[in-house]
Amino acid sequence: MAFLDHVAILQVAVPLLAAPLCVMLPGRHLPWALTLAVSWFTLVCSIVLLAEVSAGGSIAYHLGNWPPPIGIEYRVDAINALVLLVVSGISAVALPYARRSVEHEIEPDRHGLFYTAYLLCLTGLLGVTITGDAFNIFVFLEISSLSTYVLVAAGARLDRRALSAAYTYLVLGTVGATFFVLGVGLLYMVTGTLNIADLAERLPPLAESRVVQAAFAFVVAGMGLKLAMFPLHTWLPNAYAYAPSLVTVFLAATATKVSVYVLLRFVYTVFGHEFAFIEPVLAWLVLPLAVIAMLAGSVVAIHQDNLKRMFAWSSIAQIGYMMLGLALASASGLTATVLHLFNHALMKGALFMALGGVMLRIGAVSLASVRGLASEMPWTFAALVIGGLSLIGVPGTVGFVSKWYLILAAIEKGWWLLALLIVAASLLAVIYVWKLVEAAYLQPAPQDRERVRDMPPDMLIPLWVLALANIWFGIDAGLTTSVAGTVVNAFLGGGS
Amino acid sequence: MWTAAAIALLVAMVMALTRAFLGPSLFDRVLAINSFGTKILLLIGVLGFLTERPEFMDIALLYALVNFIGTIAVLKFFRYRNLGLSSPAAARPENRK
Amino acid sequence: MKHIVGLGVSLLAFWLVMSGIYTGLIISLGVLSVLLVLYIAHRMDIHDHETFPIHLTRGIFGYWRWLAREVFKANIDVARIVLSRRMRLSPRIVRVRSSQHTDLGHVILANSITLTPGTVSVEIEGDEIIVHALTEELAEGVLNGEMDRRVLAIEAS
Amino acid sequence: MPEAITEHYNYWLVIFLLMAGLFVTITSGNLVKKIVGLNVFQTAVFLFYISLAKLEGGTAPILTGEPERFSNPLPHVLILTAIVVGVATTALGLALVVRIRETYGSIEEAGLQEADRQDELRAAAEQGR
Amino acid sequence: MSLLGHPLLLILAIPLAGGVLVACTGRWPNLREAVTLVASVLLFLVAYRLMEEIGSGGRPGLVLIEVLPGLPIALEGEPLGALFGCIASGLWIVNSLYSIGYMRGNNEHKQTRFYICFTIAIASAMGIAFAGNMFTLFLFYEMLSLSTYPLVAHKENEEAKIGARVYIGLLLGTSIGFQLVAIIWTWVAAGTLDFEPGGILRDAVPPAILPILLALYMFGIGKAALMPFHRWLPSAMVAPTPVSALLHAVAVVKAGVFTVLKVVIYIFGIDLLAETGASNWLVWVASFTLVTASLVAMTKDNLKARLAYSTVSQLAYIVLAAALASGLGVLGGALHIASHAVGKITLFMCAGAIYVATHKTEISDMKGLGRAMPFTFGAFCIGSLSIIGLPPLAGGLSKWYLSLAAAESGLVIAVLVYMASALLNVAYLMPVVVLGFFGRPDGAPADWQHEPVRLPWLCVLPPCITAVLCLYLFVDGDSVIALLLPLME
Amino acid sequence: MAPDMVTVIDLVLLALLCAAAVALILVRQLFAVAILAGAFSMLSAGLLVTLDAVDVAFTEAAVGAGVSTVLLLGTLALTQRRSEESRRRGTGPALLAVVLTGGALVYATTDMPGFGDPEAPGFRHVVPEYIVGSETDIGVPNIVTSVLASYRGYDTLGEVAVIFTAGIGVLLLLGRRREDEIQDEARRSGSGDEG
Amino acid sequence: MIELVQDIVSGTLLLAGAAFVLIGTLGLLRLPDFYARLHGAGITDTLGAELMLIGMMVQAGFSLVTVKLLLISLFVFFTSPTATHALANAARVTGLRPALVPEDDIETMRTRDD
Amino acid sequence: MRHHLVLRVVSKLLIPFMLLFALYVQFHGDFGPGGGFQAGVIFAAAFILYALVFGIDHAREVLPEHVLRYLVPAGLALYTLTGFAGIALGGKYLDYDVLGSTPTAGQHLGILLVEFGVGVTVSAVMVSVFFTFAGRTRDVDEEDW
Repeated sequence: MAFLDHVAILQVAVPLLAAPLCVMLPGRHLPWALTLAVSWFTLVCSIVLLAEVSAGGSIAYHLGNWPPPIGIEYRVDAINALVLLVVSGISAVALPYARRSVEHEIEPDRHGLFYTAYLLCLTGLLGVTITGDAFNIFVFLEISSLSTYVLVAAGARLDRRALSAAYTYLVLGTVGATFFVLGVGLLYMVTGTLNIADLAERLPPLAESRVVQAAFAFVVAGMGLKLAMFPLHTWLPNAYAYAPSLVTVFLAATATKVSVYVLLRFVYTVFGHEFAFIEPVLAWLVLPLAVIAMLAGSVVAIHQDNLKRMFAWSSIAQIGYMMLGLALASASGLTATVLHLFNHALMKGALFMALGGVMLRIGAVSLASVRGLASEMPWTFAALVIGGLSLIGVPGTVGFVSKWYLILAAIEKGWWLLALLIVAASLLAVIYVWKLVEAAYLQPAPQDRERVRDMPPDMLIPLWVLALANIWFGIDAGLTTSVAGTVVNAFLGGGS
Repeated sequence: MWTAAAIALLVAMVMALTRAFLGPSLFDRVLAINSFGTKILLLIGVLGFLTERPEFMDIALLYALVNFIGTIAVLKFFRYRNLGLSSPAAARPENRK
Repeated sequence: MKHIVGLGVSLLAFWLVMSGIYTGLIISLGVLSVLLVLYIAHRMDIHDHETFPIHLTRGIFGYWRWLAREVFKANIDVARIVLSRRMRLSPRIVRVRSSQHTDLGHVILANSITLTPGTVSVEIEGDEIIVHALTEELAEGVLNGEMDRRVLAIEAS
Repeated sequence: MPEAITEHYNYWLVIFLLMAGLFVTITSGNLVKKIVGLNVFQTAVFLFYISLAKLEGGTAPILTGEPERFSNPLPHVLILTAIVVGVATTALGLALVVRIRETYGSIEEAGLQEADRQDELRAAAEQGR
Repeated sequence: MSLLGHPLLLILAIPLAGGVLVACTGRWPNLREAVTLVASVLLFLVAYRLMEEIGSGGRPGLVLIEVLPGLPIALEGEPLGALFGCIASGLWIVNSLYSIGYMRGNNEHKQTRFYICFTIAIASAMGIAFAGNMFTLFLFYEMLSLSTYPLVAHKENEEAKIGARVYIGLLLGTSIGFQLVAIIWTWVAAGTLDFEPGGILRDAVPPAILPILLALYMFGIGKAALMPFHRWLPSAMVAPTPVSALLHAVAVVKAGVFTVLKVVIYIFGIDLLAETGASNWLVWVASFTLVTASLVAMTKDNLKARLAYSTVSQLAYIVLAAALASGLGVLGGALHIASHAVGKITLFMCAGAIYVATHKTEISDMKGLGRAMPFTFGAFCIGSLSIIGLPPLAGGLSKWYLSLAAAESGLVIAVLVYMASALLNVAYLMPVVVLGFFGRPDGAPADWQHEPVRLPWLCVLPPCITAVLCLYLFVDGDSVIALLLPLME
Repeated sequence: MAPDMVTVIDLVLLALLCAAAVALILVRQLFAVAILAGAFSMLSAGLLVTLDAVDVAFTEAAVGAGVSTVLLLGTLALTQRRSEESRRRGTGPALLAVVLTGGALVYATTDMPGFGDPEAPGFRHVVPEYIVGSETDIGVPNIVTSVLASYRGYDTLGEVAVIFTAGIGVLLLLGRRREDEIQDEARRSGSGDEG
Repeated sequence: MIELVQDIVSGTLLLAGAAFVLIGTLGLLRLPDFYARLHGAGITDTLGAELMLIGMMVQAGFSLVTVKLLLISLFVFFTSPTATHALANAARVTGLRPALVPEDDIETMRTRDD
Repeated sequence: MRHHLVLRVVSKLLIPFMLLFALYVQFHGDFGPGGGFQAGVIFAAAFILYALVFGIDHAREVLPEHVLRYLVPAGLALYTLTGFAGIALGGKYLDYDVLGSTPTAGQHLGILLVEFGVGVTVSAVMVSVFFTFAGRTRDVDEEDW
């Protein structure tokens, strides 16, 4: 069947086609409907892809029918199928939610453009994830990044700080992307190829090459900027805090994940963990930074008053978890990273969606403004609490599953201190989540705030889909762990 | 011969760039850059002959055509403090339809 | 109409000499391109006598020959000044009468003045062109009205 | 010249360029200048790519019918794409700067930070009541 | 037996379903409370049947779902759990009755939330009681902490907020900070987390490491309130009294010491601990906690605070018993869970009744109150005596076995501590009774001296029931011991 | 002889580029920055020609001369001309980052194939197939075009998407007239929001 | 033979053009003020560039390149004075004063009704 | 006032040639340097020149905003659809071989189409970016100058 033959490319090409169509559509509802349809379509595609590759095989699609090292190739294996699922899934869930939120936050005459930018962002993220070509990653990364800057800046209607946040993001993001290109260029210089699989084949004999080492450094630095690895995270808090709600939901859940994926791909597929110089870099650079991110991100989050900022800082900490798993370079560590990729998307998606609902109702998301709101918006806050618990890593939520593997990885290595630090970071999460819980549930509502209703059902349902997913995948982690297992086997088992 | 021409052009470019750095007024800089563009154009032509590739002429042609757009933008910039508003031509009643 | 045909012909010629590839596809694309450009030019309303001064073709070459000589002479003068150890300048602003009847005429004159080194037209004000000249002699060169006459001549033709 | 220099001088100068661009990007306090610095930085990377495509005695990769040695066309293609990306980024960055200037009244980073801080304080004060 | 009818599933499903129903019927208080009561009775019946089945040697098991490869959520019945489950569910009935009286009597707000959380807490306690592996236990342990948080913070004032903050902070902190690490370590070392008689750590961990691991567990089980992580218990006193009863008697602290026993018996294995002496240090810590908490209790004038420290001290009894690493100790500990539960719930319900009736919290204000509230103070007296360990009350039985275990272990310190603490118990509990009945109120005469004390009968009846239970547990002690005997092997 | 001259040109242009970059660091006047950026673009176009990248040079020339200077000036017209920066912030860490970057690259160069080295892997792998294929598979003399539009046509699709994104972005950011925005602002703050 | 003539002619033109370019740029560098420098730049643009272009044309013979060079020279011929004029005009509008110009001339400039 | 007479006249002369040059670059990308992107930029540059000299309002009349609104996405859509045409005709995405009677012819057609798509989008985007920048008026603060 044609669909199945071409599902890999349809995944990206359909949103890419939809973007120009979307900008031509009039009104507010048509662009939204198109975006919704496309998101669901991509979700179907990614489910099909995941089903096909979950046995451990991979799907290759040769664009333009040119064989791989000559042309660009799409190659799907377990890890990017999972990331595709995250991206398209979050998008598919977020869009029903989006309609009201966007109506509230974006100027009425800009919806077509806004959704176009959103579609482009989706395209970019999917394209980065699915491609098997190093330079193609850059191109789609830039599609997603540019649209992200725009989307973040679209929050300026509510808070002008969105503009300066978008600007900072633009500068740092571009520097990051350029670093990445530089790294890819160095790799090309010594191998003559851009195809990831081909690169992986041609690199091992060059393990001693300084060019390869420098390339590694640039790829890590570039992606580190894109994924907000400490200390390159400075763009993230404001960008997430002042972006429109839909954008925060989508970005927080997907954008950094895709960058983490790219980093994983480069460290473990392209370079391969057996490269002698990688181990010390991971152990002495990435790992400490990840730990600092974990702790510092949480500590700063505790001191935030703006809830979106609080959870943005928490994202930095959570990225620390992912990087930590990556740096541990063991089966459990990688499992933790892969799981957390997925799980963190669920948590942050739910959290920011709930905050978007608060934004919709009371127009602010500070600790002070949500006082006593839980009784007025019980469903929203219940979901918020579930997300928060997941962030802490309470058993029965997804957060627990990833934390489990992370601590497992630390203990397996016998690194006690590390295990304790991981635990300490989750305890810090308890503090900031509890600040929110106390404010919402135990504080009296400010006098001057009118009573509000809970979110409308078309926003609540997506929120609860994510909230329940947080619990579902926390109780039945079979699907995610088996995918993670396949990934880890591919990364660590018997070389590339 | 080509070499000599190329060297002369390079020297001229250095001098023009010096003027662009020195200023002192903005117009001096613009003038230097404008003249610099002409030199690049010539250099590209000379390079085309040096390497025996005629394709380079298209680039030179491009410069000949578009190089002065920047200068005109400068003019508009200074004259109207805006690139779009109240163009001189639009200001002429007879030109307005 | 005359102008647009003239423009079309010259554009087509431009395409043909530039192209160097004479397959059916490219030439037909060329024709299409020319038509597109003509359409845009029409919309831009720039296909009047100023756009393609077809009516001037007769006199213009003669004028150019003269102008080239003038330019050459002026160049030598200015070059000498630039190369002299002490640059003896006496820069001045002069107003040159421009007796042309059309905008195009004014422009030809102004650009000719600018083309001759040592004099730069700074502004066209009514029937006068304000000119910055490097030295008195160079200023004389434009003030004597010779250029004005010649431009008038081709304009009239 | 020693071989090490003849073989790499091109790269080294490009690297210097790259560093200069990066330096401007990071340290400049002016938003427009930052964007220009970014441009320089990117241009340097482009030149780096093109340098590695150069073939000694090679020529532009356009077939002329005669057997010739061509410089590597692939980096050219990549850089074409990258230049477009660069232009797009610049346009977007400048648009942002314009908006920032309109809403903040300043295009200096220091001024921006100060304004952001003020915003924060005001928000805190509003919610504190 | 179909899965749906499986008693182990029912034991979770009944309270949870009760919670949902309570949520749905929240608008009609009578219906809502009826639902609570029905659920509690049903639950007790199921738990009792389970206990009978287990008592006759059955070991029902049920795997709900496999969360991670090799890590299922599994339920399994065994004697200790059956006892705990039975006590908790039984006391839930009493406590429900009492709650109705207390909450109505005090006109508390957000009662529906209260009942929902209560049912979830009970479900969690049941999950803990019948957990088939450490992972499942941990899951329900955390669920219990979280579901009781809203109960502790029920009053929503500044004091409640701070108390609840300490409560959740310490419980989550210790469980994630130590217990989780210990669990994962165990998993890494042993490759399983199933509860197995005789433990799973033998040969899996070098003996030198065992004390560390044990420490992680013991301090990780914050609900057992081992010093220095006992602070949450007094803090949680801000909660309404039924909640305190729930915390101290029904679910929370019992879950803590229950977990301690579970870990000692099924993870480490009594024999392993005894052979390696890995738990020797714990004897000291538990003893210290025991004595110190008792001394602190004596200094407290607030009745609930005094009871809270008493609980800390009584919990240390059980931890100490576990630290003795002997069959007798385990038996005594298990018995003490039961006896302390009924004893302490009596005391708390009495304290609550006093509060509802007079809004008095300080012991010094209660002089002579016993004469106005004879039933309440009578129940209080019986409860106190049981806690102190006087036969023929439940506490006498459990303390007997505890002392036996201490003597058998040959650890002089343990013997001394048990003896001293009995005296201390007397010293901090009896004055309440004595003052209540014989004290002469000082200062301005209080209301209750003029008019009869008005108290909902639902606040009076439950403490009396539990007081009777104290007696019953001693009388029928043999059947309980029979149930628990398999633990000693 | 000829290649040597090209090398000299290459070197001089590069040196000029570096000089321009240094000047960029020093200049405060934004207008001068714009002008320097123009010079920079021209120089790099020239350099690209010497490096045989005609297509790239063409692009750089078109962009530099036709669009970016105008855009920069447009921005300045809408903002301000003078950079007010009085002091540089955080020069220390910045310098460190810059030096690290440069250092990593220089470190890499010591192991790189030489400039113009025909033995570099880039010339051995994949590219020969483009050179042959451009004639046989595609029939287009300009290899860059055949790689751009066909072999790696998908990258180019992405490139178009990027430029499209920029267009959308600029429209979204600046597309409304200022007056509309002010009105919108007034309306929002006036009527407030309801859910 | 023809080639030799071609070489000589084109070489001469080229070198002459290059010389003018150099002189013009020297003027750009040496001349004292902006308006004076305009003239220096003018040399480069006109004689220098055109001569070099013609030199190249001669070298290229009758070919596509010549045509393109011819077009280049035409466009330069049109655009460079325009650009110079535009620049001078901009400078004047902004009020940049020429140096060394007699007072009354400056007055002329001032009295513009702008 | 007749400022910029010179500019006006010279621009009128140049603009058609610039436009045609852009189209030349567009369609000769196969043979020499250039292609859709460069053509698009040059095409846009011609428009920018027109707008600079004759005013943005005139330029908007020539290329109305609603047309631009469709041109911006049209090129990208054309490119993407060319890719889908490959699928529709039985090949892979962006497979040009199947577009024509012979692979080479198909390649030619495909390249022509996609380059045209690039050109359209690039020029439309550049023009619209310029329009948005230049069309945004600002109250000029005198202190800025």
